[in-house]
Amino acid sequence: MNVRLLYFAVLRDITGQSESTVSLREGARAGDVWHSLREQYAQLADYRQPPMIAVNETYAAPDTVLRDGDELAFIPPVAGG
Amino acid sequence: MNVRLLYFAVLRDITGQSESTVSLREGARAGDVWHSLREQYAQLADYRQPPMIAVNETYAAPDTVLRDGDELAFIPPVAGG
Amino acid sequence: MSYLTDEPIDIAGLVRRTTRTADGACVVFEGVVRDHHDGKTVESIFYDAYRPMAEKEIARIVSDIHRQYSDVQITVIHRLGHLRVGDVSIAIICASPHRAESYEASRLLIDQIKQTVPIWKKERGPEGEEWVGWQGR
Amino acid sequence: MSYLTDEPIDIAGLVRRTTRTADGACVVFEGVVRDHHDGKTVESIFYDAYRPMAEKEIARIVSDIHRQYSDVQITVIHRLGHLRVGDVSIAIICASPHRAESYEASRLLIDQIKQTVPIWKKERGPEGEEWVGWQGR
Repeated sequence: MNVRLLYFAVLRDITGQSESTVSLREGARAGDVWHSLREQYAQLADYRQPPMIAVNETYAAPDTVLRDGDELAFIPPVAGG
Repeated sequence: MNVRLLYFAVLRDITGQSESTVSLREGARAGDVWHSLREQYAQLADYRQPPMIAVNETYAAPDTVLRDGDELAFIPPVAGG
Repeated sequence: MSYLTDEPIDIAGLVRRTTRTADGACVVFEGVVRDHHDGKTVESIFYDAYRPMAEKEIARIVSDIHRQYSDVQITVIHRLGHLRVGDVSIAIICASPHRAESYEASRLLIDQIKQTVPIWKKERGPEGEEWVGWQGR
Repeated sequence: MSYLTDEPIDIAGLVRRTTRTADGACVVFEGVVRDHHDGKTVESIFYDAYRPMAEKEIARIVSDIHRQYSDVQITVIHRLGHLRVGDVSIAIICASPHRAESYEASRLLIDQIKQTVPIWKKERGPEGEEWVGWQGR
């Protein structure tokens, strides 16, 4: 199955992209995607815990099971206001 | 001795004047002036206690002894803001 | 600078002049003439003041609050005369590096100004006019 | 209506549209870009957002606070893009018949918006640029 992954703020700078499509095995969880990102980008190695996670524009827990077509985003520490 | 008495808001409406000069015996207190105003104006009869009192632009107690040349004002309930 | 004015209040200009480059927060309180009070319809208000004493009293309050909240830059202006529904009667502008102090200072300023500054209002409506606070005593 | 904008915020216009004739108090919070943060000089800020989610999240917060303070009329707008020192990044306008509710609602709104809305800022100064909150983790 495929999930659309969005990158914002520092994560966009680190990965050099604003979005990508990731292929996952059935049953994959949001937290799993963070761990594969960490393996790919040395600058994320220190961040064992994912930032906040949003699935389909709503905050979600790292163990949320993803479905085909989901929109996933990791939310670095917010700083609005 | 003479004291300058200022009238504001409802007191200006009741007395029909914005200021007057009152002649007082030495040792007269601010509260005494209120009591003679009450005797003069029927609409003040219900107000045994004076409103707040200001002597020379500063809040003062009813038993404040007045001096020649003082500026006295009775301050009806304030409603600024 | 006077704390009283007979003209409409230019809030945007006051905010611009109050906020310094070190300030990250600005809290503005606007008192507005509303269309009712104690169940009665209000059409307009006449604000009267013991002007020199009101100036001193607002200055004293501003100075007290500024002593408690030294990071907060404060501007206060009260309008006098005839105001209609929707007109701003008082503007209090507080600016500070962080927001908590400005919120607290703003709230204390309006509470204290309403309590002690010799300003009065006469409300006018279809049923006549009345000095607020007097009849209810 | 959108809670996000890429243009300067017209606060006076928003205040006018938020305040109803029954309102006697209007509390405006303005977040302003300040010239320093954590001891570093700031020259400008770039605000980024996960726009559709930020819209939903602000709408949820406004709706929560409105449920708690039903007398308070609320307007919130957050600016995105490049802002300089002194520019307003967020304006929160609360209007109500009495002032206490507007002060409380205003404070809760900014506190909650800062906690959960997916908006980020990159500060730029003489020493370079940095996403706020990331390096400090």
